[in-house]
Amino acid sequence: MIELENVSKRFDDKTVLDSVTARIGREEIFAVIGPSGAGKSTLLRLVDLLDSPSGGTIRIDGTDIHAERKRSLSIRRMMGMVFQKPAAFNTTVTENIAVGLRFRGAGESVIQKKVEDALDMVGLAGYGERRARTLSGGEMQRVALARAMVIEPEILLMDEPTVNLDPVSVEKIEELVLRINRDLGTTIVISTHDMYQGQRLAHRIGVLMNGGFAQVGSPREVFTLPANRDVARFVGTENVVEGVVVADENGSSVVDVDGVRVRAKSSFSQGEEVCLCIRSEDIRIAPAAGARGLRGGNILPGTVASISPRGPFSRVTVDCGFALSSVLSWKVVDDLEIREGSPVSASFTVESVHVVRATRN
Amino acid sequence: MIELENVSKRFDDKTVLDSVTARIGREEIFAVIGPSGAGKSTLLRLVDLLDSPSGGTIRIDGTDIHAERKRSLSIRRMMGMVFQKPAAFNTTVTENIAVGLRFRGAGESVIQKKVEDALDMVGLAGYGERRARTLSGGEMQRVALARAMVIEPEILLMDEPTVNLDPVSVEKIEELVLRINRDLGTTIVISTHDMYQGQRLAHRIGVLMNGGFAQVGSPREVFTLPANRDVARFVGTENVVEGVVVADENGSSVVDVDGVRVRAKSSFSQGEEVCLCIRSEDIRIAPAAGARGLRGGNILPGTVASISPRGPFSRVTVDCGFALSSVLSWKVVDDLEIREGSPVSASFTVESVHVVRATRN
Amino acid sequence: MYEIIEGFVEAARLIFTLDPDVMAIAARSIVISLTATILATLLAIPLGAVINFGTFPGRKSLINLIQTLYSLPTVIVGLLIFLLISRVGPFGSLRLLFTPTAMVIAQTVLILPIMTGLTISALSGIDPVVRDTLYSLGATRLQFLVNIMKEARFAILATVAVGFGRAISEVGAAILVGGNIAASSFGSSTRVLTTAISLETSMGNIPESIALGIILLAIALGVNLAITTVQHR
Amino acid sequence: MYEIIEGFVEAARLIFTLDPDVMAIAARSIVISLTATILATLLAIPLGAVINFGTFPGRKSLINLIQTLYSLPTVIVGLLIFLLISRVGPFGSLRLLFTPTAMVIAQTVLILPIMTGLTISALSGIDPVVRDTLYSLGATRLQFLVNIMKEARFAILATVAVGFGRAISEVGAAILVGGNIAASSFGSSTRVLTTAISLETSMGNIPESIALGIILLAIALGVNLAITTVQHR
Amino acid sequence: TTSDPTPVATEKQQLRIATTTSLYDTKLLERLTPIFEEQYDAEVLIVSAGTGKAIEYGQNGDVDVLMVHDRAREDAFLADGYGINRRVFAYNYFVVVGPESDPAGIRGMHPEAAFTTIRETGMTDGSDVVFVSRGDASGTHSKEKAIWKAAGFNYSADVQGSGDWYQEAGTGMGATLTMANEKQAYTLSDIGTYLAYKGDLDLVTLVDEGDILLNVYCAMQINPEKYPDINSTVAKDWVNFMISEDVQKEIASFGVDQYGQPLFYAARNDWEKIGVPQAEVKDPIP
Ligand SMILES: Nc1ncnc2c1ncn2[C@@H]1O[C@H](COP(=O)(O)OP(=O)(O)OP(=O)(O)O)[C@@H](O)[C@H]1O
Ligand SMILES: Nc1ncnc2c1ncn2[C@@H]1O[C@H](COP(=O)(O)OP(=O)(O)OP(=O)(O)O)[C@@H](O)[C@H]1O
Ligand SMILES: [Mg+2]
Ligand SMILES: [Mg+2]
Repeated sequence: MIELENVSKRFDDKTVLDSVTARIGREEIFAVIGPSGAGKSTLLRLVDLLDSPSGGTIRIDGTDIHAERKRSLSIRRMMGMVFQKPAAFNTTVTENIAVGLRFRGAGESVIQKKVEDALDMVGLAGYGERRARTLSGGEMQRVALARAMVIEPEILLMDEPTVNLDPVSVEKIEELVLRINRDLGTTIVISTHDMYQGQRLAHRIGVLMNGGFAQVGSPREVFTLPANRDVARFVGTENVVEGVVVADENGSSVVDVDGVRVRAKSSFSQGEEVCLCIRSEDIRIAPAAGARGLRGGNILPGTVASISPRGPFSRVTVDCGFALSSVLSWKVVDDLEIREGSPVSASFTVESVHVVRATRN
Repeated sequence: MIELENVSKRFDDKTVLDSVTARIGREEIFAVIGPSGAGKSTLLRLVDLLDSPSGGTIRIDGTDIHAERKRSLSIRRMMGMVFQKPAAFNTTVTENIAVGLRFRGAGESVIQKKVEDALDMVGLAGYGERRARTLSGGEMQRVALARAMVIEPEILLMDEPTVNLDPVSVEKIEELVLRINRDLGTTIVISTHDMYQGQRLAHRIGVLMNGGFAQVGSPREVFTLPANRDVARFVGTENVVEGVVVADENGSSVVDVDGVRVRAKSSFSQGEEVCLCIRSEDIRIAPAAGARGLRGGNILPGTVASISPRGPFSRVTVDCGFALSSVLSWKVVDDLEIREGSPVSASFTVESVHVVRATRN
Repeated sequence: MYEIIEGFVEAARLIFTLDPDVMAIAARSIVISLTATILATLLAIPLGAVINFGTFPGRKSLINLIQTLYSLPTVIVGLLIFLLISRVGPFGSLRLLFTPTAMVIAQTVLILPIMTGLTISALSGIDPVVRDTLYSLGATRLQFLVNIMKEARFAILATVAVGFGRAISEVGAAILVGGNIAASSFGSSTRVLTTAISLETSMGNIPESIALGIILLAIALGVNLAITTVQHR
Repeated sequence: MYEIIEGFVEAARLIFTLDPDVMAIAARSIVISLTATILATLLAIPLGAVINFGTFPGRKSLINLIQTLYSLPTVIVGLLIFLLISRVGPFGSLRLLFTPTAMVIAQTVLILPIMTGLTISALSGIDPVVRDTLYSLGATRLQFLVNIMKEARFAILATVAVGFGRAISEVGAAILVGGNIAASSFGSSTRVLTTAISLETSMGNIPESIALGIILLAIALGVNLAITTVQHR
Repeated sequence: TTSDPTPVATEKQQLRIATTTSLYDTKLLERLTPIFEEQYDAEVLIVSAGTGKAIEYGQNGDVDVLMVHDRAREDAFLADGYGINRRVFAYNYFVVVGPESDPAGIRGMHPEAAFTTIRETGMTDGSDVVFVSRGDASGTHSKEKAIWKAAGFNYSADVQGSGDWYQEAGTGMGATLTMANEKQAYTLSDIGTYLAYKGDLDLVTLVDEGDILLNVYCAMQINPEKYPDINSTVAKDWVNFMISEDVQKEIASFGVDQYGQPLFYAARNDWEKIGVPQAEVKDPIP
């Protein structure tokens, strides 16, 4: 179990981590997501003893790892780390992967076997004799993964381990990570800016922002109930709008957004400034005429402001006093025959509006 | 205009590019997508004169750039490149970005202004005096972007320029790229493994695989009409199944897939081995009972094999003789009350089945 | 052992009394060795860059040759220069023998191989992406050189330190082409710290030798502090 | 100039006739300088690693000091060692003066600063992520050192080349503590190539000097070829 | 041969001799040592150094025998108790050499007069008369200073630093001769080194007569009372060997085959001529 207690890290005048507290359970997969520069790498480096915190303590199984200088080797040997910009040792791919095993005094035949298995697992079978310095970005990243995994650490720290990989390879690596966690019980801390990856892999996600965890929770919690406006934006809630509660009664309220009334489930009371988070998938677009009643839901008339591609979908933004985006498959967009300027109505349930306090920072 | 004619590149015994031919228009945004190790970086490096092709010619505006040794400086100065693993010069962020301008003899005040604007554009305002070596992965990537953009090249080559960035930053950078292309008419060649990025940005996408472009076309073409099975897999068509045409008549055919009959629009004739590509978004899942008739469509009964999260959606895999995956929003999954083992029916139109020749390689 | 302490005392005395002979010798050492170092640097840097970044047949052999010349004894360098500039040599008419100019030439030749070799080493340590980035930003040859030097400045200045160290500490070439002359005018004299140390040593004057050695190191310290200041800029 | 050609002829003659005196002198040079280089390497590498990777007060000053010692004249090194091992010195009872052992010691001391300094330079050029990766893979101190050396092998071996070059080409210390003795037994003699060159030069035998210089360079070439072979492995 | 750099332990006695460079460079000792080694079953280790350095080796007890040619400093050395049993084994004469053209016109003068003339012409404006001095406190340099003194000059005031005509080479005899040759200057040289270099030089002997040019070589033991474990027996053997009849003959003929004239005169019978007690040339150490 990894415990972070009030961990801080300053570089010169810049405070990157400011009293971060968290607990990562044994055999858990924990994803750290957060914007560029939030301190994800810094955090992993502190856990891996590559840097010392400016304050606070990090405990693994109860041991303050930065205090135990004598045991630091055995503590380091519990962990494996995949770096964000992996470095290649100037030798063959096989030797690159074998290093950790050699440090632990493994025999030559064991090494051969393990390295080959690892290469196979990351999809680089046959690359063993290549000089690591000549690998492509994604190939090297996979070598770095194999290098950290082959030592079968108790704790695996991975700093954005799949950024240079194509989706097919990513899937392969993700399966591998899940398998390692399941079969070997490895605790895994992964930093990623790909929220969906966090979701696919992690038992819990921590959103690192402004020096600390803005939210820690299950993927679903983080996605559907973001703790604040920044988290909402960050996890891809397209529609985050500000408003003021103008009426409230037992658990539901009416919020005024730029003059438009939106009904939502919430316990905020009249006069409070709030943010409404509405996922674009929850918004239905219908031709202006044919909007059917949603029991107690929101139906907002408006005109299509823009249609832009988004993977196999289209993102349709409707101006209904404020901008609301929805995601429709291309086919639906074609079927509805909507284009910029079309009059439509946007509807969504009271439950799909997640209300958080408006914070300015 | 960039023309590649039979461009090959071998490293020792390994042929990475094998007679690649392509043409990239003036003011076009062209995305090169492809699996890790396909040769994307190699291709960009050849265009940027950082490496020489083993065969073939690369022409820019008609000039064979690798033959014109004397004009190589002015050719290089037409282009800007963002490297996959950007290197920081060991100085301040400002100086890093200013280098290209200094090379071109820009005045101090111009440099100051342009660098500040660039920093602002990539979201790093105020980072000017930081030492570039201490930047986080994503910060450095943005500096590299600013460094290449600030010289306002005619051709901008970007090798996976946003891999280390979070979605919010990615959006910002993508907007910037689009703006540069629109406002300055910059020709942009971007390599990416994120197909959606290709789609969001590119006028045309080239899918680089097995030493050459397997397909070049508009994003929509590549996504909906992948040229072959590998491309289909690669662009994220979840359902790619093999079968044999058992009946054909004027443009539509019936394909036998593991004993299940699937109707599709295609011009293949009886007996031909084919691959069916069906995007998961095109598959509707309904409770076994309530499947309504699709005029001439496919309705396949089956049972739910697995449900796994996929962003704000769930991916539902149905076993209907062969596996078919569909993507539903969480809400729909809840509404349909389906879980593993539930009997359901999967339905999709004839048009949504894209048929390609089965190739084994 | 007692001589070492005596040496320090003597060094202090010479420095604080600004002993004119010693000051002249020290000044001559600085001028000659710094000039040689600067000349060698100006030659070694482009040479090292061409060899490191170039691709030409025999490149590896050339590097080997350069490394071999690290072992060139100062006396041999002195001899060769001597043969070239002595009255009967091909450049005899220039009358360079036993002049400070001759010493500068000899020291430049002496340190050129090591400076070139270490420059190659320094440049080969640079991340190839840095090189590619400079190219792709449209550097001319000169701009490339200047910027790559900036990147490698730590190692390049370490090279300069090595070159200067070797120049100011060598004695074999200095004595052969300079002659260790103590004349009454500054310009006709060729006595530098090392040749003076040799002389004192041969006369058995150990404290004086050590004192001169200390003065030499003090000069080297000053030069190195200057180098370090640039290195960390 | 004619002497240079004569030198080549003489060198060829000495080598092809396997002149026993010259062979013994060359062998002694190799043994002494290689031993000194190996000793200095064994000291310089851990020292350089500690200084480069360590964080302790005075680190920068220490590096400055080391760089300054590049300028240590060989005569001064010779003198200091002489004072230590002369009969009246603190280690006089070991009777090391005028022995090859003393020459090894002097050369080791002479090249230690430059080898340490260049080791620091070599190590500081290593990508910090390489260092972090080794740590994070669970390297012990020794494993770390071995692997970081492997990474820096090009620069480290260049350092060894510099050290060897300086050792085999120096003469001041060799003559002071060795004495340039040509005794009848191999082990009692302390004449090496450089001291022999000095002697020949002082006697005006220029072709012989040059011949010995060529032999010295041939040895250096051999050693450097060996180094290069390891470097590119 | 062995590749062990540490000295191999031999049963042979080792004799360490410090000698001045000018004597060593004549290779006389190279001729004599094998004979000695044969006779006494000892190994001779010879270190050549500047006179000052050689004397220092003696003072430190780093050698067993000292061989120099600087009477005044030898006397001091003996008086201080570092040396004992001095024996003179050879002598010859210094020579004043200079360019064939002899711009100062000293050919055939007495040494003192020649020096005075060189100084005077050298100090007149526009002259190209130069005198190169060893300037290294060697035996030769001591002799030069003695000549200046005998000519009535105060060395440091009237000679050193009196103008660019007087240049101190600060190096060995050979280098000094080379420099004098290069500058077409005058210098004082021992005859041995001059003869060895003569082939490469345009310099000729201009002054070679005068008692003051006498150059006397001696050998002495280092005092075993100062350094009890010193090798005094073999040291004694060496000194006796040097004044033995056979060796004296050898000395008297040394160099004839190469230079057409001997480099040294045997001291054995000329003790009066060179002004030393007879015992110092004839009596073996008991
Ligand atoms: N040595 C340093 N000196 C000053 N600032 C630093 C230093 N190292 C890191 N930083 C800053 O600390 C912040 C956090 O860096 P970190 O690498 O942990 O970010 P990150 O969350 O991993 O970002 P990314 O997603 O871009 O990799 C960044 O703003 C970075 O610039
Ligand atoms: N110098 C080299 N020697 C041998 N093989 C090389 C060399 N450089 C690149 N390669 C190989 O060429 C192939 C293409 O490399 P490239 O870097 O172009 O791939 P990429 O498409 O950019 O991959 P990624 O998405 O992983 O960055 C890779 O398999 C790589 O290992
Ligand atoms: Mg990071
Ligand atoms: Mg790439």
